Amino acid sequence: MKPTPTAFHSTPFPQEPLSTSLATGTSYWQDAWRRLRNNKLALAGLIFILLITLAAIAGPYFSGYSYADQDLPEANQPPSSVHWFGTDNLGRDLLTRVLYGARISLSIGVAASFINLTVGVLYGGIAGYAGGRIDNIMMRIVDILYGIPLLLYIILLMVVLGPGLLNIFLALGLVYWLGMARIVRGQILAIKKQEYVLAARLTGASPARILMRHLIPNSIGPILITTTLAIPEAIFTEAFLSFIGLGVSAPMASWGVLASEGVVSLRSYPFQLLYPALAISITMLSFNFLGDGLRDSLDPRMRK
Amino acid sequence: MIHYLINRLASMLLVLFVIVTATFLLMHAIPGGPFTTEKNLPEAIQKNMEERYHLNDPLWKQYADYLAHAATGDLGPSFKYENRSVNDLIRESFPVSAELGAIAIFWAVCLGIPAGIIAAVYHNRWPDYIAMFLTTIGISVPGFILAALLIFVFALQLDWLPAALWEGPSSTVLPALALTGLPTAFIARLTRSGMMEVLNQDYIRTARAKGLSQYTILTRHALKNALIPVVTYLGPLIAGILTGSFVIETIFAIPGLGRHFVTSIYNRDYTVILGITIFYSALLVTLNLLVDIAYVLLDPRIKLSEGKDD
Amino acid sequence: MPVLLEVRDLSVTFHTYAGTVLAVNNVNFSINQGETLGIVGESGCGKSATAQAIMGILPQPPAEVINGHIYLNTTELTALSEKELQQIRGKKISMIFQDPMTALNPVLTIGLQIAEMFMQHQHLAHQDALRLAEKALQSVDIPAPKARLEQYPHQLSGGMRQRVMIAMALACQPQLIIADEPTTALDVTIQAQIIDLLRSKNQNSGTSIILISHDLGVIASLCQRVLIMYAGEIIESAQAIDLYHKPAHPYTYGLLQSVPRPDRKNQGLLSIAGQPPNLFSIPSGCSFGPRCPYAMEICRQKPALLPIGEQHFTRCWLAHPGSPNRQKLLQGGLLIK
Amino acid sequence: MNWKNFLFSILLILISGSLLAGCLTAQKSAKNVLRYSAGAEPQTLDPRKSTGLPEANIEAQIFEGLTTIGPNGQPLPAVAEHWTTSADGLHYKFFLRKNARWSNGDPVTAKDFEYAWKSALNPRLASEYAYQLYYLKNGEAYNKGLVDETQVGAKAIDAHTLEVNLEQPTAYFLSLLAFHTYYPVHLQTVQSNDLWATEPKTLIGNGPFKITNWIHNSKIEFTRNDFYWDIDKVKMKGLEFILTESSTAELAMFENRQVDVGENIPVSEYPRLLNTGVLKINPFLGTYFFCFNTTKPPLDNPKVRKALSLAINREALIQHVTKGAQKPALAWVPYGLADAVETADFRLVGGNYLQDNDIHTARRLLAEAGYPEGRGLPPIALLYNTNEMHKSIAEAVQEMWRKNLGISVSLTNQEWKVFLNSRHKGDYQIARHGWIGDYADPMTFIDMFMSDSGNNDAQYKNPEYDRLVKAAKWSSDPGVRMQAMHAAEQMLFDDAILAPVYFYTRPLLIRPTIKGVLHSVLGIIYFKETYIEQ
Repeated sequence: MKPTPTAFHSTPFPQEPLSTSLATGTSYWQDAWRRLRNNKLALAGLIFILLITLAAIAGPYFSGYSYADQDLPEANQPPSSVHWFGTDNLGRDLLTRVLYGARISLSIGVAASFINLTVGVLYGGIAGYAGGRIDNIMMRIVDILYGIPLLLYIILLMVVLGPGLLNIFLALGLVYWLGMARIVRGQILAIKKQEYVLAARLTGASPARILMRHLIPNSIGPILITTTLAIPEAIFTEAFLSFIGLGVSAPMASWGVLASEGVVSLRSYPFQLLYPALAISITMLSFNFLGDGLRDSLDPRMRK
Repeated sequence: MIHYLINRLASMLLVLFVIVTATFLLMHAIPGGPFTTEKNLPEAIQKNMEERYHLNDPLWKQYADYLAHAATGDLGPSFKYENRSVNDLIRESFPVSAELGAIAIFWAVCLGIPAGIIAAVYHNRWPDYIAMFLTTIGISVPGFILAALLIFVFALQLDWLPAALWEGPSSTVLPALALTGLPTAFIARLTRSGMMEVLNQDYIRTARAKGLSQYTILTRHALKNALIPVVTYLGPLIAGILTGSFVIETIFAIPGLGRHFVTSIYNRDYTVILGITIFYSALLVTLNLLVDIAYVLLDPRIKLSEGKDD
Repeated sequence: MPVLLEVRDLSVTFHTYAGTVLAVNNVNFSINQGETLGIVGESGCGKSATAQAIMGILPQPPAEVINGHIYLNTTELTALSEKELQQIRGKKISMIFQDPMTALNPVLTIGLQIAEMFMQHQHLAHQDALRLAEKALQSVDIPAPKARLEQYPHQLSGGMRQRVMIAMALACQPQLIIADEPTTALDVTIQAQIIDLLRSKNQNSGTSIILISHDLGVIASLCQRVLIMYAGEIIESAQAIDLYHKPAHPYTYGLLQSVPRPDRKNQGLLSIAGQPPNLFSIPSGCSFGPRCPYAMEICRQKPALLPIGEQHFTRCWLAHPGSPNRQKLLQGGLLIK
Repeated sequence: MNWKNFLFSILLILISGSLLAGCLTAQKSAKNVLRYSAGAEPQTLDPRKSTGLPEANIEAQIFEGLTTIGPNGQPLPAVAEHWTTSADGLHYKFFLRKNARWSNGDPVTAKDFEYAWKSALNPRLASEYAYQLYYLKNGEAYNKGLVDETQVGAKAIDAHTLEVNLEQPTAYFLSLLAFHTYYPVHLQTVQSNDLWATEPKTLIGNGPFKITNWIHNSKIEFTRNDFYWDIDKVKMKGLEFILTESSTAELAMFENRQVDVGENIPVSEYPRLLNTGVLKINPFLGTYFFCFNTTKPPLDNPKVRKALSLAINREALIQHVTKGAQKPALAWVPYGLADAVETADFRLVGGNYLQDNDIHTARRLLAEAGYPEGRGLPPIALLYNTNEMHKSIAEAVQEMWRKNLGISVSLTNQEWKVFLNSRHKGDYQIARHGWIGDYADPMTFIDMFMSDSGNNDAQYKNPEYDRLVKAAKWSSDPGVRMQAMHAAEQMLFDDAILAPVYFYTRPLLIRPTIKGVLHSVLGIIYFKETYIEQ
């Protein structure tokens, strides 16, 4: 090709329109959301959690039964077109009970993760960052709370407070952050000596800021894993609390209670275990996949 | 370090003391005593029994007597199990729980860490999905349901293994499996998360540039860094799992410490409650100390005994 | 001098959430035995990706070598398996990274990290490898090398760490060292020491060096030949001396202008106007066009790499035989006003 | 050295090894040894001190009293070959068989009985069940430390004759003698060794079996006691009692052939097990009921209480919820107790005091009490201790009250001892309750609601009732006693202090080939004459 002489005329070179996606400078959250969307398992988990939440809120109004309606002659019926999940030992519609149970169990899951993410993360974060004597004292308090038998607290709480959902939250709040505190503290001990923390400290950032902006975000992996794993634990602790008498009063039943009732009749009526257990397991899988997805998308180090 | 250890040991004793005191108060605060029974006892008998077990002493005296005894290592006689000492009870049942727990932890570590590594190396590809799916099942299906299903399949349907009891190696398989699900999942996920962070670090690129094999890179350069959260978790986990799980021990009729502990609370068997609490707490604080020491071994940058450099 | 390494038609893409990026675009170059070659460019221009492609340590995914061949002597590296590449890395080609803090493993001792090289490539036992590691530390002028073996990276200063990196890179007497911004994280006096160290290794043992930097000053102090990269392409390649005296590409000129020089105190620092190119939307013509003060009509078409002197090429229409400015370039480059 | 392969192979060996070992060593019942799932770990095997049913079941194999309980609940001679009774019913003389031996070969003497009873009453032993011996003359006084042991009404006249004096005539004394608190103990051993009951070696008994091994919280192994006087009737070579509280474990072990006999299984499995013929339902002397706290409004109103009691559909409850072939309880004292005429049943003579599911009357009573259709009724809470069965019953009854009376009752559950505490202290409105007879006489039920009874959880105070019960207690004339007790029972229902639900039964999970298991109406299981049909 032989260029024409005019081709060499000087000319302002028009800036080509930049593609919008990066040019506008996507925020941290937009970026995280984009990564999350690309993680199919995490997305599936999120969708399932939204669906089950929706079902828990609206479902009982459409099932046509109440969680307490009994029909003794119809007890222990296997799933059918009338009772999709079958009936329990008092002839109550299992689907309705599972949907109601979702309300309790999901709120307990949310409460447990909230406690973990606030009390546990902050406590562990402060202990790990402060180090030395403060760390020692704070972690010994954790040891003490670990050491005192949980069952004793719970019986006492039950006697003092009686049954009720709020009291479960209280019982969880007392001890449910201990594991998280230990894990966060361990992480922070490990990362606080790294350069970027020292740098932040040299620029005069306050300890609170260093903790919130540098240390905790860099511990996001273990934090999210501990949280997602704390949810099922809390849901089953609730079943145990119900056993002691601190839980929700019968005939209302959580997933944990439904499952522990179902497990007893596993051989004769396996469906009575199957549905609550499936509900729990799929929800837990969803939380875990979502947790993994969040972990991957929120971790500042995973961004390139 | 020596100074730090001495400090820690002193604070461990303090922790134990606080735990014992709190447990003592709690256990006397809750309704019902060791001799609360469905059929109310005649007063004379109630009196005789209280006298025999010194329950009619003022609370502070009972507490002081207990501490004095416990300090000598004698955890006292059980209130419920006639003529049996708490020391005996722990001596008999702890080895059972510990054996079962050790098997479960061994499996959890052997399965969880490799699964976590594989998942991290093949991040967001099929091996990752499969490893995470399998280990997540371990946590999504709670122990008591898992136990029931295992019994149903392996004991009742296939008739390969005993459904319960603690009689020989075959009886350890199902309870250990039921017990190992949760820690396996936890360890796998923490390992995966830690590995993924570490594998993005510059020093891993350096290691690759050095021509090291994938295996050396993973085991020597990555794993140690990735294990801090796992180790943190292992401390309380080991203490908890070695001292036994009430649920699993009950379902499988295993004569372990976990069953004793919960039963003792239901029975209000005061000395047993306190004795096992002391035992468990001592184990826990010791393991937590080991965890903190392990931090230093894993990561030389961590200092525990600091305080002046801040 | 025989050719040591040859890179032919190398193209590398990165797959990201936002789309695919062409990070290295059809790059060709070679380096002879004993030669020192500099690669210069702004961050994101593809110089590090090129280096990592040579080492075969590009993170795959997201990176992908979509085209090209790399030869070391007669071996085609791009055709080797991972296992075979491991025999090359560290042994025949070594790499030094920018940040000696993060590039060294914080939880392993210095000794082990160096000894690993001998264990891996010479199959030595741990103790023997440690003895060699001590020598390696000595050879990069680290005082008290024996004591260092037991230390961890965080116990060393930045300069010391980089010396450790160099000791590690040199351990197996490689034919080629790729130093990717080895001095960027260090202060100036240490920079000079590190460059001196590299130079002495080049001169004493004939090791070829590819020095990657955004800093023309550092390049000038070590390299015989220089490649300038922009938006994934080589836009100019020349003997160092030619490049400094007769820059033939407006971008190179801009870079030279932005180097602080004592003789131009009063003029202040000049910088290149505009932003580095967005790799998602590289202009269809000359990639530097939008920022170029010399832009012409023809720059909307892709320029080829044109010869402008002995071993001197530039990817600019100004150097085209039809360009009115070609003579000026041949005489003194863009430095002539 | 390749760590990867090494670890992997260890793992493989471990998993496959333990699975394989499992297939080979899964233990099944050994030949002619019967495995019985015996409930919780016994708290003590000293018959003088033990209280629970699991303990009683173990002791029933290794000890034997003066009498034993026959298949129909009647007392039969055991260590006592025969006996004489004085006309006033206060004095007994027991003649022990000469061939009764301890498991170490020593003869069982009257002295062993005397010692056992007196030491059980000794305040320093602090036996929880000492009150079971309060029937003996000065038994209570000695236990309270008021008199010395020589005053207690039991005396060995010679090695084989025991003289017994009672505080008051006790018609059911002979069946009491089969109870474990009245078992003998081996005097020399017990006197010299406080820990005798904790070790199989020193745990010397006089029953058909002896303990050879006791793995705490796991199992107790027995073999035949060759010195037992009636050894010819003992067919099993040995027994193994498996100690577990878990009903699911028990069932799984039964179905996996790890145990042969059990009693504690999930109710939901009853229909299936009844169908396959491995579940038998035996009568059990107990009443399941809801106890009203007669001091707490609105339950201080007998009409409200009665309405609640009438509005329970017991038939439906038994058919669909409890499923254990229980009999609906429309009175207080269960079936299976003799009336004045030995062949007549106290319950059949007394008849029913209620009609099941009498909604019509219930509604009327509620309206009369001032709460028509349940309107204006203060809130009522039903308290139960945590247990699947109690919960289901409570839920079902709650629903019946809601449907039949329009009353909404809330449910509260509590951990066992907290629950006992609340119930004993009267800190409840309606509480789930169950009462199991200690001995085979209606009195074991009737005296519970005396004003000063420690078990009067209903807080019931009725002097007339107390008078009737005392009259029955002080009389040795069966006619007088029974009449007084019928009248007292009538009074309980006039005042409606409780809502009986059903009379207990006791399930027995047993392989069809196993015969000769005696399951007494008091719930105690005897394997003495058990054998396995080939």
